[in-house]
Amino acid sequence: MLEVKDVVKAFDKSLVINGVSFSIAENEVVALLGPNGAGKTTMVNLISGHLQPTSGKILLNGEDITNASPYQRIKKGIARNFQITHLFEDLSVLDNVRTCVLSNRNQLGRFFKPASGYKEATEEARAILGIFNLEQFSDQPGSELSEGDKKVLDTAMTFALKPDFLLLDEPTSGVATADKFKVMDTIIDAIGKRGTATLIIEHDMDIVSDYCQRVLVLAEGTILARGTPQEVMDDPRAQETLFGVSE
Amino acid sequence: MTNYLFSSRALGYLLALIVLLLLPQVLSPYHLTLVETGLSLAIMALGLNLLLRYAGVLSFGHGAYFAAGAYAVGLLNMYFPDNFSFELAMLASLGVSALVSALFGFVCVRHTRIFFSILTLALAMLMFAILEKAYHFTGGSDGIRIPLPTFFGIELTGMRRFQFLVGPYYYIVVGIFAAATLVMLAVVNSPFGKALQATRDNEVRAEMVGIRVKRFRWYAFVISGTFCGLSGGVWSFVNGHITPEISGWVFSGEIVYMVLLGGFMIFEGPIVGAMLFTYLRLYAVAWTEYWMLIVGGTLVLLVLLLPGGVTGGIAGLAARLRPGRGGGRG
Amino acid sequence: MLLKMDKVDFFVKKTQILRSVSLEVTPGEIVGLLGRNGAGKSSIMKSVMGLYQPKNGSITFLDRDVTKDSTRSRVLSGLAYAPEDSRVFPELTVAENINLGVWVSSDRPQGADFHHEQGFEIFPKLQQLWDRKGGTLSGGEKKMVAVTRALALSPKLLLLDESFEGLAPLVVRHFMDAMRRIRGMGISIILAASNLGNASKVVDRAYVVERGEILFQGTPEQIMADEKLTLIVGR
Amino acid sequence: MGLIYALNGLYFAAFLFLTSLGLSIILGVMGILNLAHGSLYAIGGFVAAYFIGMMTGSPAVLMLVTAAAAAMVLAGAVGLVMETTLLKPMYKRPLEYQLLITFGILMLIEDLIKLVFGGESRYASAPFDAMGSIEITGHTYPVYFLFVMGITALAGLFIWWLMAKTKLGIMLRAIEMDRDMAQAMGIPMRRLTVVAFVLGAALAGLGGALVVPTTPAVLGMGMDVLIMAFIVVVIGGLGSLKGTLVGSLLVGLTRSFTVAFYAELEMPLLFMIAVLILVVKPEGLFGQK
Amino acid sequence: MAQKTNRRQFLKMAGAAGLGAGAVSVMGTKALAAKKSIPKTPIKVAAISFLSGPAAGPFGIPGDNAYKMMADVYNKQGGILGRKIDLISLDEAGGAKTQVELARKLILEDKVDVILGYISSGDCKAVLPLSDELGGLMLAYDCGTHVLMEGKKSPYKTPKFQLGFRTSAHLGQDNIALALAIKKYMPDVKKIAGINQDYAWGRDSWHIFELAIKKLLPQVEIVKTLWPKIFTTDYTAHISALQGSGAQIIHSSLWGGDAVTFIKQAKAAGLFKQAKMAMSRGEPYPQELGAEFPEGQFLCCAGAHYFLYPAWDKWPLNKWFVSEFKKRYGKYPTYPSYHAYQAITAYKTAVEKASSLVGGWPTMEQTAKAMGNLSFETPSGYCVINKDHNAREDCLVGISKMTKDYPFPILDPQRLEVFPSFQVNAPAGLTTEEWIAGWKS
Repeated sequence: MLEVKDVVKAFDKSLVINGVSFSIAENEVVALLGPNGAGKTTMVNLISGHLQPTSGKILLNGEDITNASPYQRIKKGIARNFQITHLFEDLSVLDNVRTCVLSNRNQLGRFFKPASGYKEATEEARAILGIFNLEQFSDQPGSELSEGDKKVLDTAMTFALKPDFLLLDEPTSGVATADKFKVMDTIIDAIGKRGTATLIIEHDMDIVSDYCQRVLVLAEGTILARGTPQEVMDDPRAQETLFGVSE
Repeated sequence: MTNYLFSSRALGYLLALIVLLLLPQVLSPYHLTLVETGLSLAIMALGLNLLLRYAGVLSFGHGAYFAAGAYAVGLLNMYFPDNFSFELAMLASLGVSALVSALFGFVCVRHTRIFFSILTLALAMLMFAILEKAYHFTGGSDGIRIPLPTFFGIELTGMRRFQFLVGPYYYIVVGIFAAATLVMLAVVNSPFGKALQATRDNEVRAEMVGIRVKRFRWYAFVISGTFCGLSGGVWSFVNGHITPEISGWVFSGEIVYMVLLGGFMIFEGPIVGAMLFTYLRLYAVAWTEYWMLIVGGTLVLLVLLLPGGVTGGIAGLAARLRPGRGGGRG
Repeated sequence: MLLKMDKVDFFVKKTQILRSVSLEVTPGEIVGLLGRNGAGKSSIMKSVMGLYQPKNGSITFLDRDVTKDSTRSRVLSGLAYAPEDSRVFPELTVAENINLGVWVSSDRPQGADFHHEQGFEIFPKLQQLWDRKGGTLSGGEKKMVAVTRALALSPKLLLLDESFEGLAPLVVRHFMDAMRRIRGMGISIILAASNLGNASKVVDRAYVVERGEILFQGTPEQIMADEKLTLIVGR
Repeated sequence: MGLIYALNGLYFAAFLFLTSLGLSIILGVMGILNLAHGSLYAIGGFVAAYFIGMMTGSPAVLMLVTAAAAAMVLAGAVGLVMETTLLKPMYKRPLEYQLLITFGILMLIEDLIKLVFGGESRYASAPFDAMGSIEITGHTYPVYFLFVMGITALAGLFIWWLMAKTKLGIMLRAIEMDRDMAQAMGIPMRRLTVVAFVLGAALAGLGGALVVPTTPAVLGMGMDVLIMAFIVVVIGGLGSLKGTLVGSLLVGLTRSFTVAFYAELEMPLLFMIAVLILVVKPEGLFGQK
Repeated sequence: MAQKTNRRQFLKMAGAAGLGAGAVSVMGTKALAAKKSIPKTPIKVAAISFLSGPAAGPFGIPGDNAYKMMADVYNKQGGILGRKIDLISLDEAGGAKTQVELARKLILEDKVDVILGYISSGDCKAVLPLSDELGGLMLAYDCGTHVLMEGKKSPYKTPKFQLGFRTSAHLGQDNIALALAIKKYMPDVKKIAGINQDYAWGRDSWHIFELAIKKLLPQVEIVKTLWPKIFTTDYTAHISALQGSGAQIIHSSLWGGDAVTFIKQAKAAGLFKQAKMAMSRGEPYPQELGAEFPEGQFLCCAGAHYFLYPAWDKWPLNKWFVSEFKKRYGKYPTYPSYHAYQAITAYKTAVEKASSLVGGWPTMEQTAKAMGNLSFETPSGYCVINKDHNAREDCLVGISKMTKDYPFPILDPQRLEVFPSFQVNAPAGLTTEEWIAGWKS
């Protein structure tokens, strides 16, 4: 589904990403781990198109999207969220999702019929809210949800773009510890229903080991280790990078 | 939704329209002209609010597009007096203001916050300078007289201007106003309107869900400017004479004043504001030479004490009286 | 007790950032605040400084409730803060940046008692940088200025946010020395860090923060002994 | 003649610099575009005209110093009242409220001036006349213009010294650069904000005071100056002192030479420069985003 | 004591003037007049001038002051046909937009008997058509645009407005009179420049002056035309440009603060060493500038409105007006004050004339009819309102000269040029431009 081939990214003279390759298949949930400053955010921006790689290629469904703009990539099926929730806070929960559905259907530039008049889009949006257990909040403004529900809505919006590839940046950051599994259950369930290829940036090993099939460990711009969560946890090099002393 | 047309808002609108249509039976012709002025300015206030409330940017130079619409009518009359029909005049004001706002807007929407406000203000001043400077072409500061037009071939020669204003033209203004309000209501509730609000709420996210933020803001700017142009065109007949002052920054500031006076958080707020401002301003000038103390003082008090404007204040009051239910949403 | 935070909740709009955070600092202590990026360390520090207004809970400094005090009055009573990104004023020289602290603290009843020499003692390199504009400094140099600028406020408690982050190992050692010297001047420190590694060498005690909650408090050794905690803050 | 054109341009630049300096400081430190700035300038003009009128017969410099001092004190006092009562609640409010309240204050001050001073124009040209003219390369040139340029240079130097060298100025610049950090440092924000506003208002007053010997104080005199000051600040960069200086010189010299060689373009050219700069570099020549 | 006598004299005279105006058939209508009753309620007169903004000081307030003074004087005299004048002073603020709304309110809601007003040409153009539209009597008192009452092409239909009048002459006469004066005193002039504000007033003034001077003195070369923005405070650049042009005469329609500022700065820069000003409405400024005002400049008076003309011994009404005004307001009246006098007196005279014809209180239309061809005395001589509803006046151009009697230069009594109205005003039905074009130079 998504393929990253020998991607290098340099800022001025410093190499932030230094020859990274990986691929993620349909229905796969992969975690990207790494200490602060390892280049995770840069990697995400390279995939979403907010940065252009210095060299290397990025393919989606076999198509080269290395030089596509973020907008084109969205239209081709890459969706992402952010570590900090970004909602349309003054719009209703339904409108948050419906806007994304309409965007996916290329119907956002329509001026006259009310958004509620787009029956199919509305039904689709309601269905997505159903999948994410948010239907009871449909008419509330986004700002009035709890943190956990906001995170879920955030993911639901990304999901509504019907992506082939989903980038989730810390989907549970800011969620109370007690709620994090509930939030992840909802998200992973929903993803499972569509079979989207997913890359999750995460540091919470509980989440990684419970929800991700594979793990990539990024350190100083290269992939240091890869494998199942258990394999990576047992890899001493990965252990040192992730949990060890940096001196 | 199916009940969209039968919602309480639709009922309210129907009621308001009936009241407007019955006003000539109860109101003196003079007040009718003021209502007419208020209604035509309300179209502009709605236009400004599309940017302020729904796109989240403040234009301090919307007089430029109002003037574009009004001057389209004026110049049409000046240079093609034989073809001076109302329908052509309206088309001209829509077209010219759309063109001007598309041009100015293209520059403005690349910026937000104070930069946006300053840029719009500077462009309005440029428009003013052009209208006044191009004396040979626009009549300069003396402005242009707007006579009665023909209506789809009907000549109005037998009619005194004032009879026309408080007679047929009143209904035309109400009609155009009602149509404009409905169009704007449709726009803010349309997918485009929602997308616009999405860009206001969170520009980063909006881009991430595939909204072209600048392009959408530009569309909004053009719609907004065209509403102002329509307003200017309709108003030019009410006033009968246009001068470059309507593109100056003071008038542009007054538009913002209207919108805030009515309350910009509620869709209908700007309409109320335009109406109230028309009365406030005129009665202050007619009452005392120190009218600026009244108009300015009202503004200061409004900003300090009633930031939600009149409709916001009423909604807040209503919400307090009915605990447990939120106020209306825009 | 120097500082006591009691059950502090903090919200941004309706999003809860801090959840019932309580912590204490006694005189002469270096206390660690450990947790991942975004765990809430900076929010705790900003709440202590009065830059964030807690919704519930109280903050007591020198046995006085300062929960409602302005940042300025907290600074004058002995709190100082060096933020994560240093925030050195780019158009001011190093001298001016540091003097800001001296000038502010001269508004205290007892006046300012910081001398530039004290700064040079802690960071000798400052002498060379003295007339450079803040904007031209490297990251590490900025951190030095930020710490010294906070010290110039003659504080009793210094809040240092991520003072080690992004520093070369040699410089980190230098900063650790500096911290010990600052403690020697009778100033307590709260040190926020995203991993225990370097911090463990200077802190007496640490709090582990995650998702805006305090998970644990204890000595670095106790934290290292707990596998779950080391997963969060490293070893 | 070229020298004279340049001098004219410099004089206009001095006038612009003086009247936009305060606007620029307030915009920089507070982030508020003060639409009432021109009204503070008008207060300065009327007060100075009043004092000069009272002191008929005194030496020119004494008149000017008294008038300028009185104008600065009064404009500053009005600024003080305005800031502490009306603007203080606005800092946390959205842009539209900030702009509109200064718009409201502008109208209030306009009418207050009329209430206090009456609507008649006030002439105060005694100092201008007393200073006479000198010959420069065969052309007569009024000494008063040179005097204004001198005072403006002094005022500019003073503000530069204040901002660059004094405790007060460095703190103000710290606020301008990074409001949050300045607050975290315990810098007395409230007090300094008031000081900056009063300083800006007093500078507006000084501008008004220095202009009345050349042109009468009339109602509404502030509106036009506001537009000119606005153009300068926009060109130079929001809140940048260097930008204000460069903007003033650019506008002053451009205008002088346009009038000499292609008079029809005098005003449109200035607007065009402003718009062009805004389009290309919306933060102005020296502004920071 | 002396003032009292003056007033008594004046009252007698004003009465005589009223009689004179209505003398057509006083005897015949007297019986009729007695039958129809005249209401006792006061007459509502709205006086609109700039009371805020930069035009308030030079025009609005002197005009408004004269309105107040005359309303007071007429009221003490018994009002108009026994009805007191209830004067409502209003601000000509907010541009044509607000003024149109305000005029509608005054006519339709407040039902004022007459509107005397407007300084700005734009406001006049916008508002005067409302007179016929709404059926309200309107007397434009000061605005100068020559096209207000003229049609686009000659011959045009007169009057343009049945109920709309202008009670002072338009800018055409100022600029034509200036050209005539220049022809008389400097027939050999070669180079003329113009400095006029960059809006309709300045453009129109220059337009007429240029037409007239080229017709009268074909050898003249226009060496520079400058268009400073209105309310400019610094004219140094313009002054240098004028010096560089070598102009001998500089035409200007600058007014108010702009005129004062320009003269002051030009004098200090030595402009008057090489050139003379020809100011189309320069009359008020010697008084404003005092002894600093340069001598030898051509000043036109927007008619023959000057506090020393007609001479007091020959025209006591001017003496009375000037002294009364000076007593009340501490200044000599300037032309806007004379214009205000003309407006309120035109109304009074027309009402009295109409009443004497039809009896009782005349209707608006009857008053308008009476005003359509009215001649009455003013402090400046005779004012005639023509069938095009536009006033005609003689026009005075003087040359400034310092004397020992006043602290400011006056118009040299030896060189007062008064051009009779037929020489400086186009006849009704002919546009000013076409009229000038038809001169045999």
